[in-house]
Amino acid sequence: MSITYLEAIREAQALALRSNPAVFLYGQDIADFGGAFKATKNLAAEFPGRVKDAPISEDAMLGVAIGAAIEGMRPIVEIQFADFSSLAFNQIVNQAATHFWRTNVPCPITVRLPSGGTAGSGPFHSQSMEAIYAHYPGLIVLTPATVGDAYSMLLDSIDLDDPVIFCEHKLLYYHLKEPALPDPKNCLPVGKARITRSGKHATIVTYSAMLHESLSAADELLKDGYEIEIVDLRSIKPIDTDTILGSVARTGRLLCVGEAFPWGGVTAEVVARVAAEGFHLLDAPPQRLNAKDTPIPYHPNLWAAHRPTARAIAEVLRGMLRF
Amino acid sequence: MSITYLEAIREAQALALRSNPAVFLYGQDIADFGGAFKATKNLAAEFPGRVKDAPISEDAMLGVAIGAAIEGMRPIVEIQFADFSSLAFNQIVNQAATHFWRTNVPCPITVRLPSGGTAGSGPFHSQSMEAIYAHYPGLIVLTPATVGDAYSMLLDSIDLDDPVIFCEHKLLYYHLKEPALPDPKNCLPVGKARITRSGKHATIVTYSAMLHESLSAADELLKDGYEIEIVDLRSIKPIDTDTILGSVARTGRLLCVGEAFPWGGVTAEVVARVAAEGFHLLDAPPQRLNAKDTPIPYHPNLWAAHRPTARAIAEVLRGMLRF
Amino acid sequence: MSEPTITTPQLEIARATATEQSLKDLFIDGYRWMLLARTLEDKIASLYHAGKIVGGVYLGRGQEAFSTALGMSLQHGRDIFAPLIRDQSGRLAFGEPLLDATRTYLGSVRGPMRGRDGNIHRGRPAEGIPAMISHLGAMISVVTGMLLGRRFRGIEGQVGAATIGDGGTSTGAFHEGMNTAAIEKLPLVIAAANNQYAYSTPNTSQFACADLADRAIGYGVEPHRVDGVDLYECLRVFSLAVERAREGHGPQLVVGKLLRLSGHGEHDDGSYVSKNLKDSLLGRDCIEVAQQRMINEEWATAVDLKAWEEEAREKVREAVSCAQQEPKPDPFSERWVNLASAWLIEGSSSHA
Amino acid sequence: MSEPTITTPQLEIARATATEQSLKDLFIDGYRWMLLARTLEDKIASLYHAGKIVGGVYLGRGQEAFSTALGMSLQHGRDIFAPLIRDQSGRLAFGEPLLDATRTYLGSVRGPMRGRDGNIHRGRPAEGIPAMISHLGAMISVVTGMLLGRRFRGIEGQVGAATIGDGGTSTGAFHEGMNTAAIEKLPLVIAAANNQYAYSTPNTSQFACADLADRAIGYGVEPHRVDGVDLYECLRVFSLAVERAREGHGPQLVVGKLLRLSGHGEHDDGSYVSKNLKDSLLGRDCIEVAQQRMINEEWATAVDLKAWEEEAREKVREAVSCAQQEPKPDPFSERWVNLASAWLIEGSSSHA
Ligand SMILES: Cc1ncc(C[n+]2csc(CCOP(=O)(O)OP(=O)(O)O)c2C)c(N)n1
Ligand SMILES: Cc1ncc(C[n+]2csc(CCOP(=O)(O)OP(=O)(O)O)c2C)c(N)n1
Ligand SMILES: [Mg+2]
Ligand SMILES: [Mg+2]
Repeated sequence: MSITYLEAIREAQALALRSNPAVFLYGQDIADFGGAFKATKNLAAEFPGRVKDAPISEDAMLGVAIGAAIEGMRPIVEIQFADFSSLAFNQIVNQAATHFWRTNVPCPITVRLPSGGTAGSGPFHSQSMEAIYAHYPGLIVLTPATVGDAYSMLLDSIDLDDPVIFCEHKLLYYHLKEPALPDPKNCLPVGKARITRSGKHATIVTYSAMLHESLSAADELLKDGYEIEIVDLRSIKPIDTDTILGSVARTGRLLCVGEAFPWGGVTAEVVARVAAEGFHLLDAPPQRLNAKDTPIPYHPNLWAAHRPTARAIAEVLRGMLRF
Repeated sequence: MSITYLEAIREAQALALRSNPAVFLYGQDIADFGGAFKATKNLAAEFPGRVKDAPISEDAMLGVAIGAAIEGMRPIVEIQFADFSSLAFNQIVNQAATHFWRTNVPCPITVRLPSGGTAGSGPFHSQSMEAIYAHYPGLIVLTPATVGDAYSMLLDSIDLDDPVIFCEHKLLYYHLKEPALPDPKNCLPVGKARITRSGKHATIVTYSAMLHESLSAADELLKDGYEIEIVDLRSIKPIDTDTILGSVARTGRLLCVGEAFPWGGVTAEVVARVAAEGFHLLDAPPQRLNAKDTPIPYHPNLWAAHRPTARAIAEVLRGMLRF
Repeated sequence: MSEPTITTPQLEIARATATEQSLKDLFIDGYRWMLLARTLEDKIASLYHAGKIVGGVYLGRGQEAFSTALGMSLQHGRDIFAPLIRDQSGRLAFGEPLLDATRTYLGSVRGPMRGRDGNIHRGRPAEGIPAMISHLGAMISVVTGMLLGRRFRGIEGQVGAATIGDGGTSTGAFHEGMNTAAIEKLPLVIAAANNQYAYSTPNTSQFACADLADRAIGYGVEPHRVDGVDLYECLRVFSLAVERAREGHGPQLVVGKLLRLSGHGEHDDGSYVSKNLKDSLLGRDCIEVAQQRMINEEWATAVDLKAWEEEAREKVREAVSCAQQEPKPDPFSERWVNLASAWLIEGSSSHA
Repeated sequence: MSEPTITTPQLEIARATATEQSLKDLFIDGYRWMLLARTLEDKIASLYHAGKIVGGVYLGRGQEAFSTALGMSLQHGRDIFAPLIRDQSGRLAFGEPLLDATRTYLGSVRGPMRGRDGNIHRGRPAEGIPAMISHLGAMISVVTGMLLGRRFRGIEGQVGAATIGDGGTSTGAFHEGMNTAAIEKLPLVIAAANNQYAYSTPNTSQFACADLADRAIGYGVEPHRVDGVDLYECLRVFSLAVERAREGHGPQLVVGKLLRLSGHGEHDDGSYVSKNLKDSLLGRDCIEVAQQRMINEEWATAVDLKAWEEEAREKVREAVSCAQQEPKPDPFSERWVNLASAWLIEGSSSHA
C-alpha cells in the first residue's frame, strides 16, 4: 500500500467534502473527467453537484469563488496549470487578498495551482508563481514538498479563513509516494518550516520539488564528509524565519534553492531576512540558486539546464564549504 | 522656466512621436482628453491619428501593442493606473516578455505605469508593481526618480527593442521640478544606477519616490554628523549591482528602501545580492525598509504610516549606525 | 434619522394588478430617494471643492432614476446589490444608511471601511452590499458567486444585481462574469448605465454594436432596454427584470440610455461632453422629469416638492455634521491586521 | 520537397463567376492539404505512443476541412494566420513548411522555435504566422495589433485570421480582442471551431446561447455559420468572410460546427464524447466527406485518391526522417539570451 502526492491531494479534497458541507470544488474539467491531472477523480460521482466544471474564464472562476466564500462557502478552485492563474491575477491579488482587510468579512478560498516544471512542458505549463502571490498582503502561500504535507496542508488551507494559494508541484504528482497518509492532528501547522535533514556544515533552505534535489545533493556531499541541514519551508508566506535562523545558527552557512526565476522570489526574501536578522550567525556569504533568467524551455535538454539540479546544488555547496 | 516630472514624460513622448514614425500612443482617455494625468496633453492634436483612445480592455490593449510591435511599430501604452495592469498581466509576462526568446522577433513596447501612493488614493490606485514585473525574464523595468530621468529613460525605453515597464511615480508628477530637460546624449544609460549623494557612513539604495524621502533622511542625519551615501537604482531590472557594491565597499552599511509591499521585491533582491556578493564589505547587517504588509490604506492618516517616510528611514539608519 | 418609509420594492408595478395608488406611492418614494442622493452629492461636491473630502468624488448626477429603480426593485436583507461609482441613489433606495456615505467621504473611522478603503468602495458584504474594487467588471462574477453560494446553501428566489457602465462592458470580466452566470442560470440582473462616456471616451471608441442590449442574445441572457432618464420606465423595467430573474429565467441585462450630468469626477469639468447630446432627450435631468410627471399627474404639489427638498437637506445636514464630529483613523490604534487568521501574520518587524 | 501546387487562395469560389474548373481545382488542393495534415498527424500520434515525441500532442482530426479552408482563403506573404492547436492543416494550406512541424515535434534545434518552445506553439511572426501562447484567446488582440500596425504603416487590404475553440470563446481575451477589432474596424477574421468540447467540457457548461455566431451582433461584427465538416461549404464561407474583411467591412466571425475526432490530446482517449454526437452529422469525418464528393462529382477516381495518399505518406516520411537526423538543442551552445538588447542582460552569475 502506498499513496502518491496527487492521491494525497485528492484524498484531502474528499475528506473536506465529506466533513464540511460548505466545501465545493470548481475548475475546468474537474467534474466527470476528474481534472487534467486526475486530482478530483471520482469526486463528482461521490459528491453530486459539489464538483463543478467551469468555463475557460479564470477571472470569473476566481470571482465566483470569492463571492461564494463571502456567502459562507469554502470553495477550492483548481487552475488547470499555475501559469493560467495570470488571468485570475486581478481577482486574486485585488479582490480576494484585500477583502478581509477592507470589509472585515473573510474570504476563505483555496486556489490550487499545479506548478513547476516537467520535461517538455515549455514556457506556459511550467511556471512557479509562488513569489508573485506572496508579494501581496492578505494571501497565504503554501508549497508542500511531501505527500504528507500535500494532504495536511491542503486540509489546513480549506480550514483557514483567508485565501490560500496552494502551489502543488506537478513533478511530484505521480512518483512521490509514502506508505500512508498522516493524521492531520499530528502534522506541523501552517507557517512552520520543517528540518527535513539535520546537519552541521551548511543549511539549505528550500521548498517544493527542490527539496528533493537538495536531499540528493546532501547525499552527494555526505560522501565528502559534509553534513548538510535541510529546511523545507512548506509555507512561503508566512515564512518561518525562526526555524531558518535556528538552522543557520548551527551551520553558519546558507544556500537558498528555488525553482522560480532568479529576480526576486523566495530565495531573495530568505537571504535578505537571514542577512538582516542573522548576520552574525553567518560564517560565509549566503548564496542563492534559482532557475535561469529566461522563460522555461520546452526541450528537455534545455529544461534540465534551466532549473537547479542536485548536481548544481552540490557544486554551489562545495564552493561555499571551501570558503 | 521650470519643467515637472510629468511634463518631462509628455515631452519625451512628443519627441519620440516627432522623430520616429513607428511610435504611437495607446491608452484610455489619452487622445483629446490628454490622459487622466495629462501626460499626453495636446499630443493628439499635434500628431493626428497617432494618439489613440483605447476601450477599457487592458488585456487587449497590451495584445494590440504587442501585435503592432511585431509589425515594426513602437507603441507606448498608458495604463491609467499601474494597479489596472493586473488585467494586462498575462499579455505582459507571457506574451511580451517571452516573444523575443521564443521567436527571435523583438517586441519593442513601452508600458507606462502611473505608480505609487498618493494621499487618499487607497488600495487600487496606489500600487507599486515593479517587483512583480521584474520577476519575469524578458522585461526591462525602469523606475525614474528625477525629472531628467523621467525624460531620458522614457526616450531610452522607446528605443530599446525589448518590452519596458516604465514605472512613473504619481507623487512626483506635479511637484518635482527641474530648470530644464537634459540632453539625452549626456544621460546615464539604462541599467546604470546613480550615486545621488555621496557619503561615508552608510549607503541607502532606493528608487522612485523613496529617493526623495531618503534624501530628506540623509539631511536629517547630517545634523548628527553622519554622511549617508544614496544610490538611486533608476533601473530595477537589470539592477546595477556593481554600483551598489562599490558604495557598500565605501560605507560598510546598507539600508535598502522601497515603497512596495514587504515580501520579496526590490529590497529583498538588493539585500540578497549584497549579502551574496559583498558579504565581506558589510560592517553591519544590511537592512530593509518597505511599506507595511497590508493593502495601501485610503485615509491619509493611515497611508502616511503605511509607507516609509524620511522619519522612519532616519530612525532605521540611526539604529544601524549605533551597531 | 427617519428615512422615506418604503424601503422594500413593490413589484406590483409591473403587474396588471397595479393600482394607481401603489404606483404613485412607489414613484414618490423613488423620487425622494433620487432627491436625497442628489442633495447629498451636491453637498459632497461642495465639500470636495472646499478641500474637505478625503479622496476623489465621483457622482451619479443624471443617473438617479436608473439607479434608484434598481435599488427599489430589490429587497434589502434578501437580495444583493453591487453598486459602482454612480449608484449613490441606488444604495440609499436599497437600504444603505446615509451615514455610511458621509462617514467614508469625510474620513470618519466609524465608516464601514474604517478608513482603510474609501468613498465609493464602501460596502457591507454581509448585508448584501459587496464592496466594489476599482477594477471595472470585477464585481459581476463576485455577485454570480454570491448567488451560487446561496444556491449551494439551499436558498433560492433571491436576486443579485450588479451595475456597470458602457465602458465597463469592454472588460473581459464583464464577459466572463455574464457568461458564467448564464451557464449556471443564476438570478443575476446586470444594470448597464450607458451614459455615453467612459471618463472622456465616447461610445464610438468603446464598442461598435448598435445597442449594448444586443449583447444579451450571445450569452443566452434576456435583454431589456429602457429610457434611463424616466423613473417611471426604469421602475417598470427593473421590476420586470428582477421578477424574471427571481422566477428562474436566468440573468437579465438591462441597458439604460442616459447622460452623465457632471464630469467623470469632481476634478473633471466634462467639457468634452457633446453639446448635441446635452441638448438631446438623453440630456434631460431625471429629477426634473420626475417632478414634471408628479405635477402633471397631480401626485404632488409645488409645496410637497419644497417640503421634500427641505427634508432631504435636513437629513444630509445631519449626516454630514455627525460624520464630521467623529474621530479619524489613527495609525497607532489601527491594528494593521490583514488576515482573519491573525496568528499567521509575521511578527518580525525587521523586514516590515 | 514538392508541395501541392496552389498555395494562394482563389476567392472566385464565392463569386458568381466561379467556374466548375476552378472550383474543382480548389477543392482538390484543399483535400490534399487535409490529407497531408491527417497523414502527418497520424504519424505524429504513432510516434507519440512510441515515446518519440518531445512534449504533448494535440491533433486536428475532424477539423481539417474548417482549418484548411481558412488557410487557403488567406494569402501567404500578405495575410496573417494565427493558428491554435487544431490547425495543422490550416498551417500547411497557408504555407507553413511541413518541416516546421516535424522539427518541433521531434525536438530538432533547427525548428523555428529552436527547442525553446514546442510543437503547437511554433510560429514565424515575421512571415505572418504568430507563435501562439497557451493562454486561450490571447492571440486575437495580437492579430488585431498586427493589423493596426500595418494600417499605421499605410498597408491596407491585408487580412488577419485568428482561430479559437468553443472553450476559448469564454475567455475575457476573446471578448476584449474582438471588441477592439470591431471598434477599429480592422480586417480580422475569427474562425471559431465549435467542436462541441473544450477538453472534456461540453458546450452546455461553456455557454448558454443557442449559437456562438449569435455573439457577433453584440460586437457589430458580421456572423457566418458553416457546416465545419464540409470542405466545400467551408471554402465558400471562408472565402466570403475573408473577402468581406478585405473589402473593409470589419471583423468577421465564422463559426463552424463539427466534432473533435480524437481525444483532447493523445494522452486522452476522449471517452467522454457523447455517442449521440459521434453518430450525428457532426461526427462525420471531413476527409471521407470530401472523398465522397470528389467521387460523386467525378473530380477524382479511386486511383487518384490512392496516389494522393501515397504522395502524402512519402512527404511525411521525408519530413520525419529529415527532422530525426538533425541535432537536438544543446544547453551549452544555447545562448540563454532573453533580450534583444543583449547588453542589458545581467552578467552576474551568483544570483542566477
Ligand atoms: C479595468 C479598469 N480600467 C480602468 C479603470 C479606470 N476608470 C475608472 S472609471 C473609468 C470610466 C468608466 O466608464 P463607464 O464604465 O462607462 O462608467 P461611468 O464612469 O460612465 O459611470 C475608468 C476608465 C478602471 N476603474 N478599471
Ligand atoms: C486561459 C486558458 N485556460 C486553460 C487552458 C487549458 N486548456 C488548453 S486547451 C483547453 C480546452 C480548449 O477548448 P476549446 O477552446 O474548445 O478548443 P479545442 O481544444 O476544442 O480545439 C484548455 C482548458 C488554456 N490553454 N488557456
Ligand atoms: Mg459611462
Ligand atoms: Mg472545443
